[in-house]
Amino acid sequence: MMDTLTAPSLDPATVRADFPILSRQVNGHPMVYLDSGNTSQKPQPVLDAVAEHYARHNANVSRSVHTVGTEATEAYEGARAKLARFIGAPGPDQVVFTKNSTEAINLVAYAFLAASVGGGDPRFRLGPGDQVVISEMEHHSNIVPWQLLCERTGATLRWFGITDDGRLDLSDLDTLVDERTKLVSYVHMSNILGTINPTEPVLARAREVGALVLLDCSQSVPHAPMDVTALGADFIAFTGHKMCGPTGIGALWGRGEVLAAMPPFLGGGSMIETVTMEKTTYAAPPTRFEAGTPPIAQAVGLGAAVDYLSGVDMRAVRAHEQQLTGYALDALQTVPDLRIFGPATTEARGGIISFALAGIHPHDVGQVLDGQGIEVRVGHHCARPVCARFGVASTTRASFYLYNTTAEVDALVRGLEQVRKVFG
Amino acid sequence: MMDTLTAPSLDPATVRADFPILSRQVNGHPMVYLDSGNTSQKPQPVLDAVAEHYARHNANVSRSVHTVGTEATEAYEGARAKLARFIGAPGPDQVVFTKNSTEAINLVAYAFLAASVGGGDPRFRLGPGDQVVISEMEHHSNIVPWQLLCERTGATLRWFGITDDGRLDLSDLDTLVDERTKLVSYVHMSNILGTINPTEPVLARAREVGALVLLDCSQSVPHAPMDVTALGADFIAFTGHKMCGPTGIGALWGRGEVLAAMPPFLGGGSMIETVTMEKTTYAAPPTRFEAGTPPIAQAVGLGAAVDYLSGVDMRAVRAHEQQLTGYALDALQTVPDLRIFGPATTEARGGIISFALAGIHPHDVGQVLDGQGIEVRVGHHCARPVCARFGVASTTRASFYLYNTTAEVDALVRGLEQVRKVFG
Amino acid sequence: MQLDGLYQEIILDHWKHPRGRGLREPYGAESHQVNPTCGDEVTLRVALAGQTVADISYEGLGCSISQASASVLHELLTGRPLPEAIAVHAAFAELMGGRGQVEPDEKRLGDAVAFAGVALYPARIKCALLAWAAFRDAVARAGTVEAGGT
Amino acid sequence: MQLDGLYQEIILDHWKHPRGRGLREPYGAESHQVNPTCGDEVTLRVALAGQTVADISYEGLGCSISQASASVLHELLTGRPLPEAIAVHAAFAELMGGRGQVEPDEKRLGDAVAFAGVALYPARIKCALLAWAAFRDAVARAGTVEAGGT
Ligand SMILES: Cc1ncc(COP(=O)(O)O)c(C=O)c1O
Ligand SMILES: Cc1ncc(COP(=O)(O)O)c(C=O)c1O
Repeated sequence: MMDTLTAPSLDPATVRADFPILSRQVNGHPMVYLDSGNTSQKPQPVLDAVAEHYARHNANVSRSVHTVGTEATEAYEGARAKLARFIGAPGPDQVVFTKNSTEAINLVAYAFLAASVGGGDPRFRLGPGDQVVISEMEHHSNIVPWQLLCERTGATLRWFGITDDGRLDLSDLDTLVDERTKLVSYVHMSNILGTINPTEPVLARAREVGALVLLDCSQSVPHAPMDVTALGADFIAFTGHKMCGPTGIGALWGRGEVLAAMPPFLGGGSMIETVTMEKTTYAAPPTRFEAGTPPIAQAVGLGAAVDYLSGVDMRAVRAHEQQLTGYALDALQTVPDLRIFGPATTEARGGIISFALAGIHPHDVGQVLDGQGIEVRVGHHCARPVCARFGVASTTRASFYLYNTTAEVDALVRGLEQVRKVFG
Repeated sequence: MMDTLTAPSLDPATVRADFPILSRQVNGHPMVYLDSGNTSQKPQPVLDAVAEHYARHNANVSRSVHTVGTEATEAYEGARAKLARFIGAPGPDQVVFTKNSTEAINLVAYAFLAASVGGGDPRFRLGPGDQVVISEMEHHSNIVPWQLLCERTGATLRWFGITDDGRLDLSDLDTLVDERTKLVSYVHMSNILGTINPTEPVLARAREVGALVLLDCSQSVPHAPMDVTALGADFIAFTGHKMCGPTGIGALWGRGEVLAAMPPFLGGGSMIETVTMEKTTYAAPPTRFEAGTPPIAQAVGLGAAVDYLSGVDMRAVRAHEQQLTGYALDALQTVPDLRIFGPATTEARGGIISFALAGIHPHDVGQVLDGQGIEVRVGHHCARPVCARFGVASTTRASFYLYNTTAEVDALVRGLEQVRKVFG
Repeated sequence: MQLDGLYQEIILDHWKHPRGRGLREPYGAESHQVNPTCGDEVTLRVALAGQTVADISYEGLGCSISQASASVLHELLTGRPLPEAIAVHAAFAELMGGRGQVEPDEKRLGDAVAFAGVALYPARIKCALLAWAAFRDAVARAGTVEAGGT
Repeated sequence: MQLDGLYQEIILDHWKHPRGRGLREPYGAESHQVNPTCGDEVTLRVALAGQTVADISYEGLGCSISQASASVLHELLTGRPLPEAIAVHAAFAELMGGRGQVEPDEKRLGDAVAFAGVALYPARIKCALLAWAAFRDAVARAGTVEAGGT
């Protein structure tokens, strides 16, 4: 993604001071939070922005001429503009606020369903013989919507496999993505293997056959600079709570022309142009896809989060995590009987490391680590097919963010020794 | 709904002290917030609960064995249990968290679409000849989902009319709701007329013909005691931000057996039982309908909101608003050329009053009131068919909540005199 | 009351006494615009005589700002050469979008300068622009019609 | 480490030396249970001889708690009269749901008392209950099978 040598740097100690939760104790130990791939912690400026919004400017948006309503609307739309800049979108109208990544992906899936049932833009029409291509490396949120869509339209779901070293297997790209493919939807960075996937060859092939491309950027947007214009996909989905923002908010970015071609998803207040009992006409994007009262305070909080991240500098975030990941990969290899799933080096790899300790179940690993204040995630990480691919039911996963330190990696390694003692 | 004489009471001065925003100024005047029908203000305990959650217990839910994750999960599920108690649900599993009322209604609409396209429970299967019945009094969020559903399935949308005095016209109940009717979905309390609609006759007729019933309780749950068990509907939808809770959260309550019969809506993390690339099986409700990371901190905030409201006592809230509405109906009738839309008395009527000042556009009314710090909503209030029914494009609307006072009603009346001066 | 910047005398005057109101024949193209948040609407017709705006006629429902704005639009642009009228539209749109930071071009905008204050009320900008958006749309359609399009 | 309440010696012992593991014939009914959050699974068979639990055999993937719990279940309920076994199940489920507030019935629960600490770890309760849920389900199915159902 970029050269760590020229990257700006960050001081984790300074960063940590901004996150109130990081000073808490867990089971009598200072908390070592290594679960940011699941959800990130929130810095004080985000908490302040949310509290300040409710305490000073709370009103509904886009509906009122009054002062408080205008303030709320400007705050909400201001957050959209910030987010658009953060991901390099040409304009704020290409950013649709959703409740999370999952809704963002489903929004696109339901556009396909609606166009298929109701007769919309041909790019979104699916029927028997048509194909949707995903990968074996997906989070459930980028599997289930397409399974449901294919069941409901008669289209076929196909997928890229995973290589033994945890990379996307693109060897059958040209046969998998063919003229019958309407959409390719896959993960930009794996939430279980840490793999950062290539985009150019897939995008090139998709263009060739006229398929749309969605990238699930839930794990990439929070951790590295993003420029959707340079990227060249049709959609990206991401989620606020993994990028220092509040829960309850996510986003779909879509190319303007593609969003404009999509039928509405949720029907209701605000997404309309005019309503009669007989017939409704719809607003232009992004409003068309934001029915009802949106997550207003959450958008404001997410705006503060991207301000915070930009202040730190996303290049520094990426460089810091890359260093930490390298450090952790080395350190974990000193633990006996430990197997890492996914790429063994930091190349095209983010700060997520899944592993197994031979003979000890991840639940037990996680529990004993928690006893030492170390918070890791255990389970299938909502990516069960990846576990199946590597022949396990679940893994233990440490994931890093801008506030993590090498000392915390050391604590993890020490913690794993303890695990081996208990279950030895 | 109940007898105001025996009701407990509340002291608005005490209540107001709990809402930080109520001490702000607007355009040099103390703010008079009369737009709670649009969104309510939030008391300090709700702000504190949200901030405390992020600062101490933030983690993802249902996915972690670690301490912080367990705390977050207990907080989230605890909020569900509180909400269930607040509406008299037999158990927490009947409460599905959504992002707002609009999503709650769409969730049901998409259950119908999925069952119709994919072949689900016959109660949810719609095709040509089948009917969905709504009313002319609906918020767009209870119109557009059904228009979309009917367009996509070939079913027919029909609706109850409105009488001249702003009541639901149930005179054609028996012909409108017939054997072809699969669903009746209508508003419990109108967000523009203030009308509280009867439920018994509609429920009785729906039972007779085997139709399901959804009540849009977005305006009733926040303002009066609710007991879904006594009510007898199949679904109710409501929204957190109108009941002292955060934005970004709402809920669908559904009868257990009915929810269990519904196919999934959004696909993704958490709503699954087991996932393979070929096939997914789904969790039981409510999890089945909560894909992806839910609005965790918002649920916690909503839990604090219902604690707050219960502390005040919902009977007191209802009684207070009923008194205030009576006072306001009288006071507004002293303003020359003012026409009230909706019931003229407090009988079966909530604290929402829409009106027109002859010859002066609501935008101008609202703007001049705002100049005096009085925040009312102007426009069609996302209920354009109601405006059309009464021959106007928009109205001015004052709506009350537990923190409003008769002095604020007086300010409104004085403000309207000023409006008449400017545009006289 | 701090609304003097918004409700200028000249705006209230156009609101009370709209100029050129009503839909007239003949016309080159018509546009209908709606403000989705309040339901206000305007129908506006443009009659071109060669490269000159021969008439702007309109009908609509709306607040004082949107009504006065249509009236001012009529008065200001009727009889003008089309390129000039389009330039005035551009200047007005710029003023409305300028959040009070744009110095109004009095010579070009005439009475429309009175709307400068609206730029400070984001919720009302759409009101002021409604008729102007209809004008721009109608002109575009008239062009298409003349060029033999639909 | 404050996990002594959770990882009792007796649990670790059952985990290391599972009793009665493996799927055996004949059996009356089988149940397969999955923990959706971690993917852990158990397949459990119940063989009834009249009103007696003749055998409980099982196979599964899971953590020490879920494995030990299946082993304890086997040891505790095999050979018991069915009503008694069902009562033990009920007592165990109550203990697990009791958030540490339920006094375990040692006489009824035997080695299963070692799981009392699990009730304080909400995320692990499902682990402890997995095999027990399978047992309850298999017994219900066996009943249906015997009654001539599907
Ligand atoms: C009657 C009614 N139904 C539905 C809604 C939609 O609620 P939300 O915008 O929170 O989805 C509202 C409020 O906007 C309402 O008043
Ligand atoms: C790769 C990936 N996709 C999608 C998601 C879903 O995000 P959310 O739960 O916020 O919808 C996640 C995280 O849970 C993820 O890691």
